[in-house]
Amino acid sequence: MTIKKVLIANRGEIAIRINRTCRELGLVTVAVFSDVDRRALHVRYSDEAYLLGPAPSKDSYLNIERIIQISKDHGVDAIHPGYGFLSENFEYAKACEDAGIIFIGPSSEAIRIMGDKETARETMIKAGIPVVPGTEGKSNLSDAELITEAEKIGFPLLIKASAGGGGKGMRKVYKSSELKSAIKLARTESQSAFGDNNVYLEKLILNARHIEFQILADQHGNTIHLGERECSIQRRHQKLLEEAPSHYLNNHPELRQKMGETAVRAAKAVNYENAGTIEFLVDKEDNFYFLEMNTRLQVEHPITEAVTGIDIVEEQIRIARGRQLSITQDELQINGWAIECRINSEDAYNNFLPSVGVITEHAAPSGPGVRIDTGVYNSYEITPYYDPLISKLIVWGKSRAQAILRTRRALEEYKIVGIVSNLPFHQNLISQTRFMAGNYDSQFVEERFSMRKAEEGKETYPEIAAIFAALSAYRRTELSAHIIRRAERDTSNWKWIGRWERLHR
Amino acid sequence: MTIKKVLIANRGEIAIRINRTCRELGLVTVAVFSDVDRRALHVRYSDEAYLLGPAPSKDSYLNIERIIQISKDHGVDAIHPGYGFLSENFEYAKACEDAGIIFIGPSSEAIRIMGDKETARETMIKAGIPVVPGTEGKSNLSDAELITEAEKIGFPLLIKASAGGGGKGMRKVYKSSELKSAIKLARTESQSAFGDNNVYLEKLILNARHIEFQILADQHGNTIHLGERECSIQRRHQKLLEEAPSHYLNNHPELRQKMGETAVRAAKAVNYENAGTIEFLVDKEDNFYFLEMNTRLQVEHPITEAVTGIDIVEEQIRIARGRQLSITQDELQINGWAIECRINSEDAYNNFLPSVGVITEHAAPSGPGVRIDTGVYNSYEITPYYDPLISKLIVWGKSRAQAILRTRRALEEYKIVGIVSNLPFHQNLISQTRFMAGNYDSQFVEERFSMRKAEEGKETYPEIAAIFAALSAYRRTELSAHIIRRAERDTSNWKWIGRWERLHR
Amino acid sequence: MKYITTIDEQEYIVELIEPGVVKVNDVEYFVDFEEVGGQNIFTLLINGESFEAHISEGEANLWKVLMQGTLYEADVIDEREKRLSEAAGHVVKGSSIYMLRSPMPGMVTNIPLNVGDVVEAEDVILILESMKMQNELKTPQAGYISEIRIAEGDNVEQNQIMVVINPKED
Amino acid sequence: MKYITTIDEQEYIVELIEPGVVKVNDVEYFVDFEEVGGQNIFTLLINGESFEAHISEGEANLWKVLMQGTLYEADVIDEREKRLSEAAGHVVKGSSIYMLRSPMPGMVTNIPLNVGDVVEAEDVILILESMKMQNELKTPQAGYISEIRIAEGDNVEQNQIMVVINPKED
Repeated sequence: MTIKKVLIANRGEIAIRINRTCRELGLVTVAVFSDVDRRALHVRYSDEAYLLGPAPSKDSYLNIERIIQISKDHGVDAIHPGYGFLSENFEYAKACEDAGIIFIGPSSEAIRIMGDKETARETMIKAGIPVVPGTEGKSNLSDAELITEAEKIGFPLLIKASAGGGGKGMRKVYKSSELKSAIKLARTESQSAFGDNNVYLEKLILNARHIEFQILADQHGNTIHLGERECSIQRRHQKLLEEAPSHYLNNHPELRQKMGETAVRAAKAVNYENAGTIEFLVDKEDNFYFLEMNTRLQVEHPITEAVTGIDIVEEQIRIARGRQLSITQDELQINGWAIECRINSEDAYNNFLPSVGVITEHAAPSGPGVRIDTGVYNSYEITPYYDPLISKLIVWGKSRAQAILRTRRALEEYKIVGIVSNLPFHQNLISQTRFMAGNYDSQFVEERFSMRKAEEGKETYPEIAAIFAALSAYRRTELSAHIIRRAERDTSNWKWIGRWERLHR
Repeated sequence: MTIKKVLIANRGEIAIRINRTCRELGLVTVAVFSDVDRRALHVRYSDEAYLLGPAPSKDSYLNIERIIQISKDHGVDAIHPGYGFLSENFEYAKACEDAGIIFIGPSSEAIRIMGDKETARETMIKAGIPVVPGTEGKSNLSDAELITEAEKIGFPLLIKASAGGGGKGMRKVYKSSELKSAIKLARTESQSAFGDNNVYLEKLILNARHIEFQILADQHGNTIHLGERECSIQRRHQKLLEEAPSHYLNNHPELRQKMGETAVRAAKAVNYENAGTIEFLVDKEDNFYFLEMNTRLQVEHPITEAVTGIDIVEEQIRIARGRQLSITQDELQINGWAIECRINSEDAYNNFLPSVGVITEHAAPSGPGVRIDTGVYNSYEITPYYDPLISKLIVWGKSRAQAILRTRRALEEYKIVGIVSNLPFHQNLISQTRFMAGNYDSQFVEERFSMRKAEEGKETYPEIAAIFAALSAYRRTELSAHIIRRAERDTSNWKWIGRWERLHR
Repeated sequence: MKYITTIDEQEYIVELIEPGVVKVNDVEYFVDFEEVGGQNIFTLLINGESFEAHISEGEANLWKVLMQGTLYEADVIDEREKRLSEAAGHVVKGSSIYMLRSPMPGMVTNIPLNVGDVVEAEDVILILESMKMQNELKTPQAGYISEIRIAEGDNVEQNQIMVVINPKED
Repeated sequence: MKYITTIDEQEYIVELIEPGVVKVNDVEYFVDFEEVGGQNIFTLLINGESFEAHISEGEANLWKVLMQGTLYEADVIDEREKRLSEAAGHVVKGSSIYMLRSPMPGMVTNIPLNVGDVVEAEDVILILESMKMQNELKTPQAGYISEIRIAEGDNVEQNQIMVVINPKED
């Protein structure tokens, strides 16, 4: 099929990520944007750009009709949905199909099946793929029904949004007294994130690892995986750091083999086409369970790109064009190790509360093995309308040790000024003995990690900090004195404020 | 040998490049800096930093005594010289050896032989390696002797600094009438760059390609090459863009094989140890000639890192520690393609004149396959004291085509404000048909390329530029009017200056 | 000039002797302190050791020093201020009124408590929806709710005072 | 407001009709023009097409527009200015005095010419050493050397006038 002009129905780092590959392929790129995104990089990097509407997602990036209309009006051949927003909305994929526009992703039918987490679980059970025990076979449960089911499943358990993804609308419940308010919270969050307040229950598997497989499937029946990603570093089901490959599976190659085959089988069970991800939980006894399938490009796809050399967005477009995958399963080679840190505008010292404001300085690291995917720049404003992801730091090393040390080095260099970021979280995490040993599961961040504890272990420099603070206090006094007494005194009262500054005055 | 603390005797991007690997290896890093470099990244990224002296190189980065003294005073085990400055000064390497400090590079003897370009040529001739015909066997020639020799060699010819490197002190001469003044210029430049005004002559081989091989050699007799780099894109013998591998050698695998073996033989002829580069000229008949050996890390080493996955600085430190190389010649695999663009503060529209000033905005590209090595940041000042290299854009792709398209994409995204850069040169070059076809030699930039000609071929948008210019002129008028009439009028006379700006007022 | 700097309850007396020389708890150091690019990033060489920090000024003499991934909260007062505050008598810690402000614009989706309710430190006071997340806002100190200035469903601005917590009456 | 914009000797009449609408040589376009981050980088949407440029103001109504790796030098005057300049009579091109200024700080290492020497466009006037390079400075116009204000070995500041070239007397 001919694809010459692609509309990227997204914003932020992922819109830019997709835009980059499109431009490298010589495609004409079309951006869409909300009022507050007029100056965003995805608008500026595109050949064309059209306004969707006001800032709130429901008025802009979730407006199916408007996006389809723009596509029709401007001769768009294909739409790339990115992740989040409409990417896993089967009605949207259907609307594209109906309008004769190629949807760069799976069929609306595959999205529908996998997008409704309950239907997905049933489909997997039929295909003989293990799932986490829960409320399978029962849909649209009321609060009362959920409470009854919960007692059967037992605690701890998880409430999950049927339309879910990305940890939104998800809540852990440890005892039945917490259940009711947790259901309410999960429903509210799900409604706001996906426009659907259906939830279901799953047994909470403790000390599990979250490991996922990247799938690619073309229209010619070729379905392969590109190896796994270890995503157990999470907080409230939000991934914070991912690695490829998984340290655990490196020591359990038969398990990796089996999980990879199962992932491919799961994708085939829904006649999956394009890129997708099968998420598994692995328990302490090496049992693994299908968790869900993300029927879209994943936030953490770059670490797979780093260890395989494959541009996953390029493959998505190949597939959408009806071509064969560029590699076969046998040709797949995993080369080295990659780590992604999600840099969020969140205050790790204050309950990970989001931070909004203008980024006055974004000094990103670079050098060997370092990739940054971001939509921010100096003077960029983080607004409360969209998710708090500032950038993704993706680091490659020839071994896991090198990747970790390189990540540590890169984090040291990274400076973000104007808003509060979670860089200190990553800096503390990366130096934890358990992390370095690869000895962690998906409870690690919530249960075994705290900023204070992490900092207790490491070498600190309170004396140096005291000097910094005292000199800053002195400087502020001098600066104000200087403004007040500018006429009376020369610049010599700046004597503490830097030799170089004086030289260049 | 024990290396725990490394002094990096350099500045700018290469000091940071070396610093990064040292930190990844857990080494304590020591920076040295001149007066104007107090706030430079190499100072800020290091564990320790000591002042060398005033800005001019001779008072700071070329001060051997001071660097050795700092090393002794602060327990430095090893010195990494980087490139330029003292890196190819055998007396400096000797001073390190005498002080019991490990010099991360070859022996002072190897530097001496290869550093004096005339001695190097003689040594190669003895080892049976072809060199470009010239004034071999004759040193310290006077102007008169050079003029006599020139007539024997014939025109065109090249005047080269005996102590040379990096194109400094080099002049092409096409007819005998130009010879005298060219010798004078070359001597002056060589004196200023290397503190030595000796020059020699070489036949100028027209339409030659400049292809070099990266050498690694350990203390255990293992000498290997990491493949070649194609460096024919030059202007006045200054490399501007390099590729690895060479498109030409890709089509001539036997020639590559032979050149690689010769390069290893050349390094062995001087008992070479550590990283180095053998530069060759390849003429139209596939004859190749030894040009010189650079006995240090090369500016363009990252493209070799990109296609081999090897960290060359890490190998240098391994070698200096007395360990074996991490790979053998047989294990070497070249994976994909890499291109480096040297981004200089030079005005491509005005005879490549250097530009000095403060970089007010450095918005570097990133994303898949893109690496930036730089020492600049927002508010960094480019001074006239050091070379005009702002940054190196290093791009990897799985094929040459992908690498080129990705480079083009990255250059589009790159913004440097405050000084004039040669980004437009690279943008024009990368889109030239001859470049894309790999059909170029070392005369290409000077003889077949001009900014005007390059821009004639491509799609331009003068009408859009006219709108930009007219709106800017209007904006300037409105801004000044706004300042004058602030009291009288509201912000509505800003109506042209951006909806978003108004919304956020 | 002498500064009394307190970090994690440890006191550091930082004395500025002359340009380039400071004394910390009576040990002398050579320092070179420079700002970089007007962005509150500072570089400090201290006896040759190189440190970089991002420094922001909080309220009431509090300086936040973010260095090598660790946040130091430093209370800095100069000698004169210290004498003045000592003369005025100490403020008893933990006995002040706490105002829960909105850390960002958002919508209040849940207020599980009522005026008069007693709360412990780290209790959840309300849920604020922003950036597509349900954020639990907690109180750092114990006390009782004396005022609730917003209602469920309200949109709030950044820094808007939402709930007031008074110290427990002993 | 109407601007006469000349690029490469081609004239474009850019008329600002109302916010969001311009006419170029009588064709109407919808435009959305915004500055990014106060750094003279501008984004322009024109009938939906997206362009970005770095714009700097030169002397005498000259605007340099750097867009997609191409530099456009645009001479922009508004109608009123144009009428005034026409009334004052045209200046004959190429007949002005050229001042060779130093593009950067450096040291003059060679002046191959003398006062009175006739030069052609693109002739090398002097050699300036800076950034470790011998830079050849050329004249963009023909004429004769009327003044040399520096000597070999002199250090010069950025923008310092070094040599003056007068037009040839016909």
